[in-house]
Amino acid sequence: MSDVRSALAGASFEGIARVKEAGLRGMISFRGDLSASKVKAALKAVSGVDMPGQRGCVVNGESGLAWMSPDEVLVMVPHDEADGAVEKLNKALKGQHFMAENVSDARAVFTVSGKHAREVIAKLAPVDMSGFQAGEIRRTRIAQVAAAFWMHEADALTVVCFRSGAEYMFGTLKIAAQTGSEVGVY
Amino acid sequence: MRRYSAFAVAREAARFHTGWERAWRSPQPKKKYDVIIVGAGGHGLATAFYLGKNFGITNVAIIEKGWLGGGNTGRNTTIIRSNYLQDPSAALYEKARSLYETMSQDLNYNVMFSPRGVIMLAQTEHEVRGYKRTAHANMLQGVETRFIGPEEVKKLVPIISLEGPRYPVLGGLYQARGGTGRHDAVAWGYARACSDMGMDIIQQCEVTGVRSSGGKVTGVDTTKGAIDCDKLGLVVAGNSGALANMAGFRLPMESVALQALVSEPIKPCMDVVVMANTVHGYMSQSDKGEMVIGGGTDGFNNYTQRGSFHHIEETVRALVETFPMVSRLKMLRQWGGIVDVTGDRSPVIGKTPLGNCFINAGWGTGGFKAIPGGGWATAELIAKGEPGPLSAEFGMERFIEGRFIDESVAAGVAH
Amino acid sequence: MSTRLTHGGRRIDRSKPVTFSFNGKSLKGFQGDTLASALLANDQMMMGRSFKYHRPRGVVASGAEEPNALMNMGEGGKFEPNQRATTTEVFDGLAAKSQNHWPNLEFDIGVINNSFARFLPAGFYYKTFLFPRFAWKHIYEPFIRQSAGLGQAPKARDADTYEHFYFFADVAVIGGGLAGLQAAKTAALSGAKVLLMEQDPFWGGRAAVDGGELDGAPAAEYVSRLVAELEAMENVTLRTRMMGAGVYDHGYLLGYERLRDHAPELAGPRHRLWKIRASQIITASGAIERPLSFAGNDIPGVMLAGALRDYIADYGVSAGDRVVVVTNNDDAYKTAMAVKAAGLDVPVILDARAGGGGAAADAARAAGIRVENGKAIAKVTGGKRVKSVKICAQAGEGGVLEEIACDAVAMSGGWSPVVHLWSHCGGKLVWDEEHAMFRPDETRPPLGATGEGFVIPAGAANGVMDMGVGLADADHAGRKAVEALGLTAKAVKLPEFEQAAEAPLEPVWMMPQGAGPKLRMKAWLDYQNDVKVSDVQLAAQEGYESVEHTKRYTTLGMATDQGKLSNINGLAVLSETLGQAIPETGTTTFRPPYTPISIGSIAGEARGAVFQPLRRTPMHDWHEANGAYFEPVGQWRRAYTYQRAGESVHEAVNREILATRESLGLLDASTLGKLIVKGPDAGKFLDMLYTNMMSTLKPGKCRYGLMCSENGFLSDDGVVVRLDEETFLCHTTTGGAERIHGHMEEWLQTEWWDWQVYVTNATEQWAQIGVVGPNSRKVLEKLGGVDVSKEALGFMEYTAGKLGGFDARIFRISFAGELSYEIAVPASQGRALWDALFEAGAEFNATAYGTEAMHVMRAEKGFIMIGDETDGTIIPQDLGLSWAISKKKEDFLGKRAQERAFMADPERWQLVGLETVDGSVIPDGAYAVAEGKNANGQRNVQGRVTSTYFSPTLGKGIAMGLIHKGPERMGETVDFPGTDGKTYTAKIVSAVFYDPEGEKQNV
Amino acid sequence: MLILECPYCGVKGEETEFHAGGEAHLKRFGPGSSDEDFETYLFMRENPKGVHLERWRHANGCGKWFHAARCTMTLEVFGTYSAQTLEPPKEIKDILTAKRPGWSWRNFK
Repeated sequence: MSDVRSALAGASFEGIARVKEAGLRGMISFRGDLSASKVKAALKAVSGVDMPGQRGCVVNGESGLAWMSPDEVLVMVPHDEADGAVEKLNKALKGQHFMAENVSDARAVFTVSGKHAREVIAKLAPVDMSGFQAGEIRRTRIAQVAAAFWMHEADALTVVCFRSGAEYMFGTLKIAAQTGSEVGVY
Repeated sequence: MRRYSAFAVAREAARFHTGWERAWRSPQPKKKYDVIIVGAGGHGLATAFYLGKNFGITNVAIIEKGWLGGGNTGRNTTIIRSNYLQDPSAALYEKARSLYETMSQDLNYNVMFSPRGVIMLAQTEHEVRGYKRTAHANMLQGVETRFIGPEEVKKLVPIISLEGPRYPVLGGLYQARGGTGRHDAVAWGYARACSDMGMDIIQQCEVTGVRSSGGKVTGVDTTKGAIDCDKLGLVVAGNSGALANMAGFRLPMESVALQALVSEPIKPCMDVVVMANTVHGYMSQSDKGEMVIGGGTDGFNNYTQRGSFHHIEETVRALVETFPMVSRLKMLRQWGGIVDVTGDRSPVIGKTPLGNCFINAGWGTGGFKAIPGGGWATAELIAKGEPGPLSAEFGMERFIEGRFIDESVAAGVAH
Repeated sequence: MSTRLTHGGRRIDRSKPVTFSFNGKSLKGFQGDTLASALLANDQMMMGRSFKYHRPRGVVASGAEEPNALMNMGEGGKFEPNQRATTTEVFDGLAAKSQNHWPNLEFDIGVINNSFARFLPAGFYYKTFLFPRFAWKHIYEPFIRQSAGLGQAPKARDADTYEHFYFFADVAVIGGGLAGLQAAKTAALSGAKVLLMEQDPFWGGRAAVDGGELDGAPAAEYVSRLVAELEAMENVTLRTRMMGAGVYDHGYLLGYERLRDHAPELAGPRHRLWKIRASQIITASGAIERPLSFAGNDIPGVMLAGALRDYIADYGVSAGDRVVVVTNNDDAYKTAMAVKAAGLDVPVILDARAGGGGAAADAARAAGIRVENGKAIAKVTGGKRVKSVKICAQAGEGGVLEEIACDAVAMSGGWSPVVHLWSHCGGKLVWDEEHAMFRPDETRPPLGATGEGFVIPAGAANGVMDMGVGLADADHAGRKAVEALGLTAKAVKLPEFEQAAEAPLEPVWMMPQGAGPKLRMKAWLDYQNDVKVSDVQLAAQEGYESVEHTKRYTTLGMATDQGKLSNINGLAVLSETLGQAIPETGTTTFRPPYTPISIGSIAGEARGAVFQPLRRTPMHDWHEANGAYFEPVGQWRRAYTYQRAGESVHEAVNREILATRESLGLLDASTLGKLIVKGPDAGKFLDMLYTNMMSTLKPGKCRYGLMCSENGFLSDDGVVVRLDEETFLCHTTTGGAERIHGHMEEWLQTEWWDWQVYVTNATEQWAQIGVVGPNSRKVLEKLGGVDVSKEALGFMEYTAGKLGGFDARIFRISFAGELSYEIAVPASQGRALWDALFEAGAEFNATAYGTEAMHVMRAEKGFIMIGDETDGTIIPQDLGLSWAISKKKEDFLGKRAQERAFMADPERWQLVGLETVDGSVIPDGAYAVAEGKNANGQRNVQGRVTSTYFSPTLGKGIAMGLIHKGPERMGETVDFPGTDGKTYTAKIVSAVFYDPEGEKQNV
Repeated sequence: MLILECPYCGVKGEETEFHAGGEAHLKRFGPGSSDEDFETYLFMRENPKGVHLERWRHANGCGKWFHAARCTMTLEVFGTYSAQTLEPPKEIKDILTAKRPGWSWRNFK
């Protein structure tokens, strides 16, 4: 498919931190028995990583797994491989009760980076960012919309929200990152 | 009762106001009364007042665990309007509004009813249709309202922003004879009049039990002893559930916190009351100059009279968007009250499983504006033992029959 | 006169002069000045007018408790009324104007109220203005409103930005005085994560002014050492210019940080509202001095003793050359000494205590100051400035013994702990007889999430007034906090401190004790609201006995200072009048915020474009670029219609309808909810959720379904598609997607948790486009790739495939009554498909249509619309939808409810079509009248219109409505009176106005 | 502003992450039930001053519904527990008994 578009075509902003729309990511919402070995194996096969524990998040480049709830995990793969991955899962788990839905295009992804990145998030999300570490995914709200985020490297966070809210998310992140708004606690 | 007037004030001034008598007596309870009203808030006092005025029943005690008018009557945002959609509500609230018109004179106490006008903003096409429907209903109900366009809204409320980037103002439902009143004065005025009729207002007296036999109430136990009565009226917003438990029945209600706030006082800048329901906030300016601001209720059962701050935040956001200038004002004070909310968010005025026990409750966020009407209807109910036309539809049996009085029409905007 | 001293002023930097203006007059101050100190330095003692009587008022305090010196500050988008001069730092270009007077501060018409003060006692307005009735609204109230109010209303849109910040701490300490610093140190050394906030720009609170020596160093120096220590600690966060605004349940604390008020030229947010969660909160918020109630205690020049010495010590400003000190405690002697030390005169210290003061008094006498015990002020003379004080015996009724000329009076009635933050969340108080003050009752603290206390008072805020003991108390608070966290508190060495012995305070609530009415009418309790001793006594006399009644009747404590100076004095007077002890009277409720906080900071970032989330479909940009007139639908904005140049909204809608009916219309239907329901029990589950039978739906087929709430009312509708044996796709309304998804999860998780069903909200995965009209098939065939012929894809069927290279799901469904398809493609492809359809559809005059055209077309077909035909009180049976209610099913959500008496009532209004006899359009929301009136005098009605439009297809008005026994009354006419005065007579007809046989959609 | 701990994802979040869902442990009455039972099920609500059992959803989080035991007078949260149960588990009852001796809620004690 030629003309595929992410919500904001990679828009970015530079303030006390760098805010950038990260473009399309392959994302699959998987519901099922996360403790079943068959399920673990199938998910590893498509994501290349082991099943994370509660609120765990293992990301390796464009692929990875993020624990979303006791019966839901977010599977990440390159965008154009998402449908294929769903088919693989359907094949591998045929006969089991589970659900694998490609939700790649229902999402918008941002990165917030720089030494004040934590502060930018802490202005919008009711989360203690002082202790927040790589390897954890936090589902919460950012300003007035549901969102999830994790650290993909030191001082750099990946933020995921619904695609329709991309412009709102970008707008609030820009305000939180505005020049002269350093808090100076992280 | 010594009448109040400018002349009386002048006369008293001459002797440094040493001659003013008590506004109401503070008697000890008698052994027995024809009627006991539990709750000396607006509705309780109004009920007692109309029992006396309309039915000549004056052997009445109004029992209050705290101070009269100290509950929601003194905690609300004092809005008075009757532009309701459903017939039963429109009748009740319009009765109340019309009684407010003459209340200062009827009570010889200035309750400062200020018919400055109330506008409910329409900010979606759906709301426009909804309010036009209300305007048509009101016309047939004898309630004076009309749907006005954005230009007229702006003329009435110069500080409003019509072109919010999110919810442009498309018009509004305007009730010119709606407005505000001085909430404390309503309770004090009724109390003074009741006391003057010989009724006993017993403050600092908590009901600890309801005594009954053979399905009838015989009296109440209180922290000031047992008091007998022929009829009992429960009018205790925020505590209805507890009282009902004592009387041995349940109510289709939950108690939640409702919050409000005021800004610092400023010179007059807004003459009408504006309610913006799409964004959940309403605002008026008190005679002292404060912007009086209210919003929605908290989501969970709560008796603390403290709400959660994010509701204040939501309300404030809505008003900053609707009236950008308030952003430069400061919040002086925030507070909360406890309101009883029913299954259809309309009040209950009706009988209870106990033959001679009656209840007035479940006003949710709409209690103050209804005080005289609620009192009028409840007095009729208690005096006759049967609901009159005003309260006929407000009995609890409606929840069994599935006959609701739903003012929140619009199950959710949809296309 | 008040003036700048040649030396002193630890806060000001004399090398950095600043220029500011007051009432247009250009004045000079120094960096570090507050507006109040700078005005005093310029001999501007009078700073405002009171609320009720418009009396001239000067500054009384030096901090947050100031009731009088309130200013209109700034210009345009940065204007703000009621700014406290005592907490406003001066900066170059600051522009302040005094308030509540006309035409000007010096000469004010409103002061006329003052001459009539005697006729305007507490609550006078409840007793007057009763006649004539109309006059209240038209004459009295406007006058009262004009003379009331304080600052001007802002006009321009706020030019500043604001933000929030979520912060989590083990221990939050409010107040950066000595006690707060010490408590923070103790907690931090024991390993707790500590946040310490101070509302002032400076640390140390009163210590630096009143301090003496700690560990042999001046208090100020000790403070800087302490601050340095804390700054060096990893686990400590220090913030100045940040006020603890409110304490809320579960350790929620609001910190109000003023970032730019003192430096408006810098970039960045003006205020930051900290939303803090703290396991333990230490309130080290200090104490506030109480005025004394004597006649004329509000005349400019009468100040709190502590404030007067603050101005000398902190700003090198003297309030007057001759300062009379009047007190009931030893603390005020410090002021006398400070005045003396500044080289100014203290003609007399009036100590109301018969026994007088202790060591402090001796020191004063030794310094050559005249000290009079048992003496009081009978009256202060002067108008806009203190001229003299008349002295009398405190024990007497005010017989004047002597008059002493002076230009300032320093008064002290003792100190009250700042218990506000302790009390916000339910902390209780005890009355401390010895010090005549309410202090926190540590046995009854506010309770947190765990049911344990979470607020600990420290130092003066805990009623511990002397510094040495205060430090120990602060250390104790710090230890208590860390122990509550389960840490072990480390021992901290406290500094050596020499505490001077003080003689006990003697409460003085009225001065002189026997003052008569004349004097009481001139003795102010609440300066800003003009409440006097006589007013409180009148309230008590009239039966307004509860402190809440008195407050509301007199407005005591309801001003912008919320009674910081007046509450204790007021309720003491009330208690005396009622002849009861002060604790019996109790206090009014303390509510947040501690001092007023900007409404802008509460709104935070949520204004303008990001006031609320605005959801956008992949085609939203196109809509904006093509003249869309939007309407909000939930959080979305959908195109209501697309206006072309010169077109009215109405014309645009008609054009879109005709183009669609004649050839080809395109609708952005992406906002429709799309829920995937999968699992062995999916069919059974949907049978419970929908009134229809869904389990029998064959894969590849579509079925229109209705959902009801458990209370029986119609809540949503949409087309359900069975994608495969185990998987359903449920379309919901635009507003319904999240609601219905939540509804499904709720039932699955809380009622039928053993059923094997998973639900995912795939709404935004798919961009969905309605391809509608006689040429819809042609345009899809042009794109190619999928066979959409009648044979291959019949009405209410579904297929998937590569449509013109797009990964498409194709549903052959129709909401407009034409041949039509809905095409869903991944959102990332949505815009491309939209463009491709216009390109391919050009030859068919492909026309984008909006929600209004959709509405009209569905109404022409008699299809209901959730939110129009339904309003939360409607059941499917009302809408002639019984065909969609399965009779075979034993149960579904809403079934039992619909069996209730009122819902099964045959008298319920039923849906029909309505056609005006003259072709006109029935107004929105009109009711059909019936004969007579009901018991409440309301006109009887027999129905109402639910949807009403002009149909361009039929060239006349059409409508749907609910009419009493409607379906049985076909052909009858009913009357709809409009608010426009006209009556619309309409015939009851079938609701299907267009293509009743359904031939057009089934080709 | 409450803090609640979601028993499913272990997050201790502030109230704004959650959605209050009203009275817990409702027994559904469907077709065939009496008018009184049905009315009670839909409208007659526990509204105690003190211990209350209620439902919450971690709406801005893992999306799961759960139960909370809370005091309506002090807002103390005694504990949260699974939504997939017909009555509070023993450990919750024990906490309630320890903290509010003699507590009762509907038919639970």
